[in-house]
Amino acid sequence: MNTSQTDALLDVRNLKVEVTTKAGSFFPVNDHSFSVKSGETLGIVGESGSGKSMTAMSLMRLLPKHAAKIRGGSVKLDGRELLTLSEKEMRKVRGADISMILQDPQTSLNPAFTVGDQIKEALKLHAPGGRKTLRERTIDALRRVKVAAPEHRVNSYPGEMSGGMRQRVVGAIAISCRPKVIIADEPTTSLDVTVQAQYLRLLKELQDETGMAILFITHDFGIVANLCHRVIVMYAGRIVESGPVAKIFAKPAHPYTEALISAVPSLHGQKERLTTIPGQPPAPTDIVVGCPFAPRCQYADARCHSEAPPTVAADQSGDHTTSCWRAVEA
Amino acid sequence: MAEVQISAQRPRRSLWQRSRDFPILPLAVLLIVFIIPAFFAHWIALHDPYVPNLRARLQPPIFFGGTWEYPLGTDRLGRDIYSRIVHGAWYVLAVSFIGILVGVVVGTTLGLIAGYVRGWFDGFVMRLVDISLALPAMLLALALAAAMGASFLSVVIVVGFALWAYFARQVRAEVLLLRNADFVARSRVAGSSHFRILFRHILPNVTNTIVVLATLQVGIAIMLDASLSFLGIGIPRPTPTWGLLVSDGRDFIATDWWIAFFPGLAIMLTVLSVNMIGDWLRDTLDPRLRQV
Amino acid sequence: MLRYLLQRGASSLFALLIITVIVFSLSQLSGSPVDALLPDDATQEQIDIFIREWGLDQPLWKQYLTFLGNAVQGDFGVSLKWPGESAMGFVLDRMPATLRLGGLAILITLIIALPLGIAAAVYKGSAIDRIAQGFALLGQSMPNFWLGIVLIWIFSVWLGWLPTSGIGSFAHLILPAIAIAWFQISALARLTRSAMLEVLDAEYIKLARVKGVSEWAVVFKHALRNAAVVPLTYFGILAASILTGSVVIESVYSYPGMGWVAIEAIRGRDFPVVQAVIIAYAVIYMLSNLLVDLLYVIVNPRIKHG
Amino acid sequence: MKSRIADVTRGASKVFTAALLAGTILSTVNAQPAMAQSTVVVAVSPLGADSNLYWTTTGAFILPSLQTLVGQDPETGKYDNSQLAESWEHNEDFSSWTFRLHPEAKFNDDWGPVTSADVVHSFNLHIGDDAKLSGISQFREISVGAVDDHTVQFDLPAPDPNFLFSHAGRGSLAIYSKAQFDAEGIEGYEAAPAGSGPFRYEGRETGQSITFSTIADHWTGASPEFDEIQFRWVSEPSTRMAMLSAGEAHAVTLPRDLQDDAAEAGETVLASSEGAMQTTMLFTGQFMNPEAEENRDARSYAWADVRVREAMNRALDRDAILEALYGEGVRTLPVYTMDPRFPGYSEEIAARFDEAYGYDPERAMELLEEAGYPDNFENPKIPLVVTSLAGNPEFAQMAELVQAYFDIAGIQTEMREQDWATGNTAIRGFSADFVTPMRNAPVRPSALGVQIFFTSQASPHLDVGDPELNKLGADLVSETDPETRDAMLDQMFTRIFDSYAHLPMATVPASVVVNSDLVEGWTFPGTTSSGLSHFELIDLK
Repeated sequence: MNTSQTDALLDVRNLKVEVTTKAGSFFPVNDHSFSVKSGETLGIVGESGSGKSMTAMSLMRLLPKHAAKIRGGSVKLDGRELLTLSEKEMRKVRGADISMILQDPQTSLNPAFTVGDQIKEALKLHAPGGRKTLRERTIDALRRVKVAAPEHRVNSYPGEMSGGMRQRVVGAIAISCRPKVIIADEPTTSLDVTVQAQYLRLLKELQDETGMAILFITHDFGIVANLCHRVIVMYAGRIVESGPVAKIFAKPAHPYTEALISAVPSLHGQKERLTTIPGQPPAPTDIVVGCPFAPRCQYADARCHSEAPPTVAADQSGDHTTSCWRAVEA
Repeated sequence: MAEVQISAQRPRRSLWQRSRDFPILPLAVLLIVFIIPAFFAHWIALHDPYVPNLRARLQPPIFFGGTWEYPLGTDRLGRDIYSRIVHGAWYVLAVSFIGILVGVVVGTTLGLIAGYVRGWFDGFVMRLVDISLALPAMLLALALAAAMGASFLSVVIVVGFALWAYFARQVRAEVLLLRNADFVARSRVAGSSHFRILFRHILPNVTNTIVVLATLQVGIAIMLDASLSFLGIGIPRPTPTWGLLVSDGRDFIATDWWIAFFPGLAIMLTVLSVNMIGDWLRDTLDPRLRQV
Repeated sequence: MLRYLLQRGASSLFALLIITVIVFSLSQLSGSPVDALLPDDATQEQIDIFIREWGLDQPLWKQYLTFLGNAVQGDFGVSLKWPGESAMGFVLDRMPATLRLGGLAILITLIIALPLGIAAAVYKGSAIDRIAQGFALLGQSMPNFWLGIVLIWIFSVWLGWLPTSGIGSFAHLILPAIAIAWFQISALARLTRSAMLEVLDAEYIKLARVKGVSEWAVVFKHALRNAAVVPLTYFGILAASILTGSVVIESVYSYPGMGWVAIEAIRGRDFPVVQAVIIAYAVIYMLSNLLVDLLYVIVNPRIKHG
Repeated sequence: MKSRIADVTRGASKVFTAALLAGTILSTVNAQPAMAQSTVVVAVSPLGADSNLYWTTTGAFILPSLQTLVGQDPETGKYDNSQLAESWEHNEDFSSWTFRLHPEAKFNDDWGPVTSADVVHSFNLHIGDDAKLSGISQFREISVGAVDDHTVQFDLPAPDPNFLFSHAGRGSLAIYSKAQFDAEGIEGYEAAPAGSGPFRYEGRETGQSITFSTIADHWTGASPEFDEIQFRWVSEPSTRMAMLSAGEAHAVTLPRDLQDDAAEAGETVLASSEGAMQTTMLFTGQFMNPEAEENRDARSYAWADVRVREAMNRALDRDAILEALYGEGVRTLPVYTMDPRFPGYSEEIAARFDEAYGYDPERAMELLEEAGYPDNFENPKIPLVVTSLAGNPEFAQMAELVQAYFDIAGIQTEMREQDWATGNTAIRGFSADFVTPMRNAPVRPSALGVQIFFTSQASPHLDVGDPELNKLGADLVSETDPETRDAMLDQMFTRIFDSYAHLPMATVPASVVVNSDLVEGWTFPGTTSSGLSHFELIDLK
């Protein structure tokens, strides 16, 4: 990852997060570097437990207080270092500059408040205004995520809405303050396919409209293909491959990426039985010698088991990297 | 929730991992203070718990001027506090066990049926629950003691009465969730009788709840027993239930403190350990019950 | 919502009716007032007069109907033990004392237990959490009369700060209120902690943080609002157990409230007062539960649509 | 709409908190003013004196504002004229008693002098239907007349040599003011009865306390050195002890062991100059009735056999038991209701006590074997009543100790924990089948006591069923010759003694513990129901 991009909106360098549990400590985010430009969508792909969500939360600096700590690296937003901000300053960044859409629309809205209140809360914090303007902007935010009759919906409780509608509200909260970056953490997993498609279209439209950058976290390469410009693939806390979507689909450099891509459902959207990767990822606390994917890799050889592969360019352009011995050899 | 949430799909913890949190110390304390004395009182007591020794009245405990003859001191009739505590354990165990059993059987049966058949019976049972919660157990105990005389039985009834409603409520709530579950529907389709569905299919699914709830009630039962003894309507003398020992020594808290202190300590350690084990059971078996 | 409350009210009334039956039969079971109220060497003549005067020679069902008819009008008859006092009037006279004590106990419970439970949840695993849990466990394992007496010795005799017993000034309320609250604090703190933990784990808390909401607002606005349902539901039980607890504690502190009346009346076989006091207890309990239902609807607007 | 709900929530929780706070603060406003410096506080277990109408109580506590006719000497307990009667006389057969009132006696609060009319008026109130006084039934047959303004005559249906007892320690007649009644009616008494005692009734908190102020120039010349005296009803002994230690109470009653602790802590234990009560364990049921009563067959219980009764008595180490219960120096009681202060006392019986009742477990076991115990008995188990009675906190321990000694001798027992009233119900219903602690307080004249506790005369439910005792009891009622009465009582006591008709325990003085920093001394005879009297003699430091 030596392709330092000067025009990057969000630039993450060598980010390291350590988690301590009773069973021991480990690094779910291990030396991550990536960046994203305005108007760009970066997909972060990996199985559960690969450290995707942890990466997202560390960007927001919302890691579990006692158990997880950022152990190094830098996160720059528009050239401003986030990791050294005070908690108070960071609060001003959250919701205003970087926003996030959480996984589960069923539970990510507070059942005790109306949706209007929950949108307004963010507005109030980051762009204060009179009662009336706040209300207008709240309704406007709802309108932008295509909620019908937003004037009435502001008074609804989450419990009175459908899952898709709620996820739109979550989206409305995220975009309400017009952030530069939105992190979407598997926002569509729990929605059915049609709603999912609508939602993704909506995100794209919003991006076109505002020019925000999106970090799209998913385990589904199908979505990545539709939505993202670039993608990084994570496995066991490490970035194993990164590059433009087209290149990676055309020629995955890492066997894990290859396996993930072959798991994408057919273009018709039918969920056929996917190729599954045999075996399990290592437990987070396991001490891994060599390539962490080696035990499941059909190409693995002795070196893969004994020595960790370096990150290398996968082609001449330099925007496609991977960490695999096979790429090194090539 | 000891570990950090790493991702939405938290890896299931193995039984071994869970058992590592097992509260060993509370279990050890419980064994030493409660279980072993309850079953082996005759072997480990130093004196007859009932026989006064009027020449050894109000002996202080060892290290406070007493002797090893009476390690925890003696009461005002010269009976060995240690031996009385040890012998009392059995009665405390019996009262809380049988009392809770009464509560469990009554509460679970009513809760099961109420949640399953719904309708008027459900309403009726829930009214009974209301009533039972609205009648202070202590008053009932007083009236009951006046009516039938205080006895082991009356104490057990009071404990059962005080607790059944909690079981009924909790079990009913769970049955309401379960009765529409797939496996219930399947067995209904398969032609199982209601009785069979209730007791073969639903009951096993609420067992965890009952076990956890029951464990957490042990403390309440022991406390209730103590309060009844305080009011003079507990298990009759000279049975040395801990409640009676504490209650008997209460006049001497400022002077001959050991009479009430050691039985009180026994109660405290027992309730403490049972509660800690109960918490662990709850977290392990049935995290939904956090709120009981 | 109104319908819901009416429905709850109606079922409470039904429960009250059943309670009158229970109370009536129990007081019948508990023996004759003759023996408690007449001297040991009373003559048959004295006894006969007494029985006739109090209608104890009527058939039971008749006694019950008479009782119920009068009870509906708030008339529970005249106290046998406290001459010249109407039974309900006597209980109502004592009620403010108990409500004052119970109110203070509830206040102490809330003031200590809620922050403690919240702090323990927010700083889970920290020293505060461990102290709170230790306190909770301790509180639940100490007989309250024992605690009551220990408090008297520490604060009244040795430190001389507060009166030992009786009623009168605010100072008289402090020790008994603490003794009653102790157990409740531990129960409520425990409940609050687990309810808060559950809620703090929720996605919407994460969302609030993501929005840039301050930690204070996250805890007290977003989390507490949702977690409050649990302690609130417990409030009904809390009220009942504080009343129950007061029976023992009022006796320790010789505090003449309803608990004291209850014990004295039952010991004295003062049927009218026993009936009045138990009904009064039940009514307080049911009213506090209605209040809980009401608060519940307010705190948790979802139920309105449920 | 949302914000409205939020407002309501906030509003509701504010109102709620405010209500709680307000209630709490209001209670401070209610606070009583600080007590005057010279208020004497006496804390005792509740005596059931919750009425100003003395005759509607059981007579456990006579308000110190009221007086009776006959007083008692604080040192000796002898009848004296310290109360309303200056002198008295009776006719030859004790059936007519005349009392002369102190001419200078007057009611407090300017209700005028105490006259015969007040006595007659009070008497009529006391025998009303609402009267619950202990021993009042005998009064119903009496006719009272005023001879002159200061002389009243009581005509009795049967001779009663012990009539003074009713007017002294028993306190069957408290004198109320007729003038007050005429002016204010019974409500006046209920609010504040005027009396002629050295104290004025100030008020009560039901179940809590009664307060009296002292009278400045009392007609008896009594002048207490304090302004007020307050009696507090506190049921927990440890709370009373705490009150004493904290200086909140001048004098408290305490169980024996706590008295020791208090003494160790430097407080002073004051005992009444005379025995205040006798205690025993009584067998119930007409166990000495040779033909089984149709009510129940008492003889199916083990104590129907005199050998078993003797064994039970022999099994008890009274010295040890009484020391544990009452402390050193308490007198063992040869026969319950027999007392050296009253006629009928037998030195001879007292002298035989050790020989006949002395601790001898071997003899007890022999006797049991002789009686074929337990095999020959339908119900070999002896139910022992464990109970608590205000003023007798030791009863529970008594039962436990008796149980322990019975156990050593091989007598089977069963403990019955029940409240006093429950025991009474069974006794009154003739269904009692237990051995129960009993007390005789105040110590009645023997002739009265023996009738109540052993014969069918006064309270048939306590009758032991012995034809001989009942015959003697019936004869005693009409006998007036003091010597013949003495002889009859002697016979009765001998009969009771020789047939081991009960388990006699002790004669016990009443005792109070006083805060030695506050109280110098207090002499009282221990002749009233509560054991307490002569409050004007409380001597402060």
